Amino acid sequence: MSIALTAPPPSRMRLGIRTGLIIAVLLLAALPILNMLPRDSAFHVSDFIVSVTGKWICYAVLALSLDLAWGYAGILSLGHGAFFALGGYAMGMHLMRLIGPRGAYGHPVLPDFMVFLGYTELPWFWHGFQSFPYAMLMVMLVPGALALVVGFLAFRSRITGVYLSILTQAMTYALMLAFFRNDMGFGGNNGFTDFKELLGMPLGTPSARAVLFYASLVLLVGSMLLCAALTRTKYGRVLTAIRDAESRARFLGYDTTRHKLFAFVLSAMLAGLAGALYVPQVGIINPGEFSPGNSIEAVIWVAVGGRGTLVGALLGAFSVNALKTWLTSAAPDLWLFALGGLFVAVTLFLPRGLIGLFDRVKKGRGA
Amino acid sequence: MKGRSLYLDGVTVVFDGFRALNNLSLVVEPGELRAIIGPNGAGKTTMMDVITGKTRPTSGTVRFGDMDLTRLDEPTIANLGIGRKFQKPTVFDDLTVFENIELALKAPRGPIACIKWHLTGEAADRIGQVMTEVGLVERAHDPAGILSHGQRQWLEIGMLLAQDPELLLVDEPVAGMTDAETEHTAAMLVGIAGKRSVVVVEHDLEFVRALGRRVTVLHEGSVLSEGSIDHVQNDPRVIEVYLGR
Amino acid sequence: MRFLLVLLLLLAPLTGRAQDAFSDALPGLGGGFAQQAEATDRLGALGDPRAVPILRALSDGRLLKRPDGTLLIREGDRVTEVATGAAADPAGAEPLRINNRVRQALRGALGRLSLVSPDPAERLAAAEAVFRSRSVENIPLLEAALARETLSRVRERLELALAASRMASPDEAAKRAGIAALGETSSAEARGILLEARATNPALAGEIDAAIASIDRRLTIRHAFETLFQGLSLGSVLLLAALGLAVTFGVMGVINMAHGEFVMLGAYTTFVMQEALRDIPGLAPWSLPLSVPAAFLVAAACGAALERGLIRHLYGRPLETLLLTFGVGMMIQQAVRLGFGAQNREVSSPPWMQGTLELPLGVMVTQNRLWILVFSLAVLGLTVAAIRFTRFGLEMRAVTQNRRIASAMGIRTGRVDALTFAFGSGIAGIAGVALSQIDNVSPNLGTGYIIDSFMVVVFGGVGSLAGTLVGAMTLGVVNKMLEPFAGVVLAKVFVLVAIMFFIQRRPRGLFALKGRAAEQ
Amino acid sequence: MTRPTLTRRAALAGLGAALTAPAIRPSMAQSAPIKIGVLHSLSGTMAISETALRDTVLMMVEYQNSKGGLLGRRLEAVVVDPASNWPLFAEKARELLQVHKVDVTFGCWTSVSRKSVLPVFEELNGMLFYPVQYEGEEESRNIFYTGAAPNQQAIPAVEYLMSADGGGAQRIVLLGTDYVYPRTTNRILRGFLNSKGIGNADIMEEYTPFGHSDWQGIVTRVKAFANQGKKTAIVSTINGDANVPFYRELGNQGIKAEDIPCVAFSVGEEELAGIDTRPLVGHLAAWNYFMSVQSPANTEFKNLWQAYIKNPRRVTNDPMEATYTGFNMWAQAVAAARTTAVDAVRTSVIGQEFAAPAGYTEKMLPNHHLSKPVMIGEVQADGQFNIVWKTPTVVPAENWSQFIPENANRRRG
Repeated sequence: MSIALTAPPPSRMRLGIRTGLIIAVLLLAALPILNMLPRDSAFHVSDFIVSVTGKWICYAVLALSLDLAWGYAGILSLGHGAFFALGGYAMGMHLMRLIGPRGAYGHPVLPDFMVFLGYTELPWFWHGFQSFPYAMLMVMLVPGALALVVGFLAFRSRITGVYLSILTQAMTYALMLAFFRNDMGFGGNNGFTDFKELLGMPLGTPSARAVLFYASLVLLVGSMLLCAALTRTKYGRVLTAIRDAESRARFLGYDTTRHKLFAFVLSAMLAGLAGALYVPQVGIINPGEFSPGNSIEAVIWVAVGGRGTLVGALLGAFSVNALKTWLTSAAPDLWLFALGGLFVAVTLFLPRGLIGLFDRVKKGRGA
Repeated sequence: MKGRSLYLDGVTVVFDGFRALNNLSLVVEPGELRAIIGPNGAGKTTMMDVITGKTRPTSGTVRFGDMDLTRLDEPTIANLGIGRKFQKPTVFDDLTVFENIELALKAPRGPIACIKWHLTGEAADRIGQVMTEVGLVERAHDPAGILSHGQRQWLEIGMLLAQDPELLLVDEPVAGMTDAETEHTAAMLVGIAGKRSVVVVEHDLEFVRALGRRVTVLHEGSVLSEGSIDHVQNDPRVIEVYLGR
Repeated sequence: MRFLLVLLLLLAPLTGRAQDAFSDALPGLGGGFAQQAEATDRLGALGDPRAVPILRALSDGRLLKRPDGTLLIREGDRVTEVATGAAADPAGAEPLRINNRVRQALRGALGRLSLVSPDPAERLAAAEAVFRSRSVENIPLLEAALARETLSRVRERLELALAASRMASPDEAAKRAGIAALGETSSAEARGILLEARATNPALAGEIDAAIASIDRRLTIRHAFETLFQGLSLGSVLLLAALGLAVTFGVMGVINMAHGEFVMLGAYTTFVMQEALRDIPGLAPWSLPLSVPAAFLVAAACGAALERGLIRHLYGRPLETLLLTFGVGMMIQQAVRLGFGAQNREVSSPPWMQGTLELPLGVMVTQNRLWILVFSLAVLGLTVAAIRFTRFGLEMRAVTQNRRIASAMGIRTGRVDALTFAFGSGIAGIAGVALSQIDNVSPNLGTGYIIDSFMVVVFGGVGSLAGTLVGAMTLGVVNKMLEPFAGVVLAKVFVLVAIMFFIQRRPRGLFALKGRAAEQ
Repeated sequence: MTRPTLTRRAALAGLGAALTAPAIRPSMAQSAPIKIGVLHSLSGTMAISETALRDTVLMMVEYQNSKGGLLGRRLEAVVVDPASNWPLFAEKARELLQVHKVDVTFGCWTSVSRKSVLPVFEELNGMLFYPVQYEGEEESRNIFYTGAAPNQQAIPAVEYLMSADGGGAQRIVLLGTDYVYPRTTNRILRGFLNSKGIGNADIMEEYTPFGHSDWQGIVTRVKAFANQGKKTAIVSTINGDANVPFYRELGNQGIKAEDIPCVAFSVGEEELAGIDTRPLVGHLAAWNYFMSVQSPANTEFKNLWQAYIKNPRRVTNDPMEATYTGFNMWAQAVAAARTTAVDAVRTSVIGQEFAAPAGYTEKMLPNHHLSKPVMIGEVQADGQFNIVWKTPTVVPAENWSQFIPENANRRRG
């Protein structure tokens, strides 16, 4: 009987991953410090590396949130970029309000784009965004609410698999078209740029970069811990059960709509937070972030890393984006072949992603 | 335990003009073990779908005690105490045997409740008990995906037991089992009945005979004959349906 | 300038008095835009048919001017002097350029001059031109032309032109006749003329308003039909784009994100065919029709290669296929970009696909859109026929319904899969031929259609070609009906949101397969 | 040696890539080349327009090197692909400036890409030459704008349409792609038209999304708007890909230039190369350069281009000319300053004059914009433009339009 009472012992593999993760986080945390070193030092890390890594961290959180929805709950959302972008827009609105009279036209309240488009007063939905706590609330609430509505309608109607993917794709596509309209009051194609400060800290300085970098890193570690803890509870197992045999789970008495909705909304909120930290780091948010291609790319990061493992999502987000950054400079005409080829190769030969590859190699050695 | 009876009256299900169930009426008393037999397409699985909320009847009443099942969805019906075992064993392949049974264990089913849930000694004992009952203690930490066909059938029955239902719907439980396993299963179902109501759908007449209880024969969506196994086996209409073509 | 005068003086004795005015006007054609326009007007007013080839030449850019001011005319390889008709050396001569003002004058003058042309098509065009240029001086010309004219369609146009010209007349009665005649039409141009006249003729306001109201009644009906046509036309484009997907996704369950790239390949095939056949006199006009089978084959071959090479390893894993084909799409797009350049490629339209066709009630439909509508229905018909009535279609349906049994019956399922996928891809290629007539032929061509195509298939009901047809047409018409109120972007957003809600209500689309089979 | 587990290595892989990147940093040799950043999209939606500009910069680098480089140093182009993705533009700009340490950058097409890189160039004190006509309302010490400001394109074009030669238009249709350049331009134009006595009832304004391909409804509405008894003209700020289906629809619905002329601000030779122009003869475009300009400088430019690209079908257009002019002005400024240091070159560029292919001597003004001629061309059957009007002299750029009332209380400096 004792064998049944204990939970399974953590495998060596898991321990390995944990150590690896801790080292990776420590190394990441060291980057801004190395950036402060004198330029001629061998360990100096350029601003470019810090800022680009900060961006990847946000992508990694997006990948993580997607892995929670797809890898665990089986919801392949091709519209996760929309939640990311909505979080980004909420943060962007806050940053725009903070510009205040420092805009080109010196208007005390209206952002520049509203001035030259002839707005006379702030649209109602812009009110409140001057407050940081309110903006942060919106960063999570807006994507969460959208996920709640779309998820509720879809899950209640038992829309799953491919249909759900197409539906979420249509969602982000419709949002993209809508946000491209200048009449929406979100700056149209140009979106928001020219941010000045955040929490009293002028943007575009090394210290602001470091602060945002650490904030992203904290978000990443926090989300990782949250997702890991969540997936280790019975709830995580219920999600896996729903993913593998949803109707069986229903006959066991699990209201799968509620369970999926919970995961989907949580995932959307995480994506929104990632977007919110992304925007001040890249300095721009525009409707291009809603483009369906972006969401598919995010799915591909997870697939490349290995889905349903959390660590795989991080691995995928970092490796694919690093590759992209490198290749768009090293082979500007050919990088699409390399990236496209990678996606093909991974789906064909590594159904469990890079994580699966390491697993296989390890098993091969052990045998 | 105050039992509730299952009550189907005049249930009709139409798919695209095809009548899968045709004015079907059936009563299963608390604690009863009822076998249901019938040729392919007689409407056995559709009947289970209607009871468990998967399919909405075109007309007719389905009641469990005083609850109208036609208005409820699958999870609510399951939580009322109606458990179902599928024809093709469906268990959660990526989870271990232990975890499969843990999920089935009677407990609050909401997301927050699941997050807060932790394995108490009592629960672990209960899971151990169920695993013993279905003979899968040794495989407790193996993923269900690597079990043999028979073991998966057992696991699913174990999950049903862990659910602690008032009414069990069992669809072809012995398909693909050896004779010994079949006998064991029959004995177990008989043991379960009494405490709970059990409805077994089966092709295997020997197995039904081994159960030795009341039998209902379905044909083209309605009840053709009902009574003891000997009674139905000698019913000319049943002979006609089974042998006449 | 002095030289010109000398030239004119020299020429004068050779020609009669009537020709004096003609010859006097000619040099103006070589002047500035304002002079050109004036000279054209004068030549038109003279009514001398000799002016026709000269004005045509000016309009087509075949009128040349030597540095010394001599005007030359080019007819094919022959270059002659305008004034003398003698052969001339074009060396050093530059073609005369014109602007819109001159073009407007040319149209009026040529119209007036060709009202007496023996060619009915020319007379029709002339009537149209005179209608647009409308001046009082045209009235006698038009009346004379009407007296001679026997063809009813030309008469109709002439009467309209006469009515329009009368509006410019100072004579009240003539104006009244003009108003009455214009009020009978369903022409938006006539309405414009009336509105213009209303401002200058307060006395006739009542009659003009009545005439406008009468036109408006007909215009409303006409616009309704035009909106319907435009909706169906948009629907036909969606149908073409989605049809291939309805086969690969609807029948096989393969999500092909590279579908748009197959459409793009079809469009590029059209371009290549056009270039390859450009110098073959007998075939050049047929390059577009010939592109249809060519595009089918190219896209089908790529489709077959994709299926055999990659997709078949992923059956039963539709989501992985989605990712894989997304990667393949990226590569195809970049390959085309490197091979053909990132710029748009020009695919010209054959004459029978240009211009507008007037249907009863004055409903105007553009020829290319009409052809594409017809073409899309034909492609749908052929697709349905291929699936219903051929051996391949039978095998395809068998494999879709039950792979194992089909295989047991000796159907080579792998071959059927490849053929089915090639077939769907080929249809996408055909769609590309049609899209080359209305959209850019660029590497990005397919990207714009992929999501719409998926929406059409899902909305119509997966696995149902009838659903795809109805879905595409519904979306097209609804979109066009919303457009005037909501604007282009919001109309599209509304349609997308409506589809999302519709899918919630009916997850399996308009033409859903019901019953047990659909539950799996 | 303790062998790290593979999984640990896996977790480090992404990071490793990040850490090795600085190793690419070049070592500065004595005669290190002058680095020219090229920041144009080579993939995605904007590749269609921007690849030609990449080629133009590469051509100029090659040409300058054939003349012995600059300051005795060779020029070296660093090409990156920002893939029509705006945040990627900012990332690539930072990479060009910090990793590749470029001396000057030529790049961007869309306003949003410029807005995206602007803070990066300002933060890192880089220098960007932006070669495309735009909406104005911007000024940066790190950007030089070699395309037109609205007063160098839009307003002269509309004035022409209203003149006798242009047809004397009294009603104007403003069609545009829904983004900031058309929106701002049309706002400026509306102010201008109102000041000329054309009321809002005679102005129709409509916007479409990027890549819009179904123009049936809009063209029908334009026709209806035009048939109200006043001469009507279209002013198009339709961008990129959407033009081909738009012009096809215009031709097919029989809208002739004589009846409703359409003047475009974003359609040049490159765009016309994808269209059969025969039905469009007489429609107009306003630019500061046309390939058909007759001038020795243009002949030299076109010869250089053909020698480089070796494809007789490839045309030149206004943004290419602006890139060419900008490059030459930068080269002159470097030669004059005897350094490539950004601050020195910035002061030295201002006031530089160059005999541009447009046939005029253009000058870099203190507001970082050029003085340029304005030309109006009519589309010809061969895909070229026939120049029907041009300003007698160059027009200095006004990047802050007088027709936007808010500019009156704009903060200066």
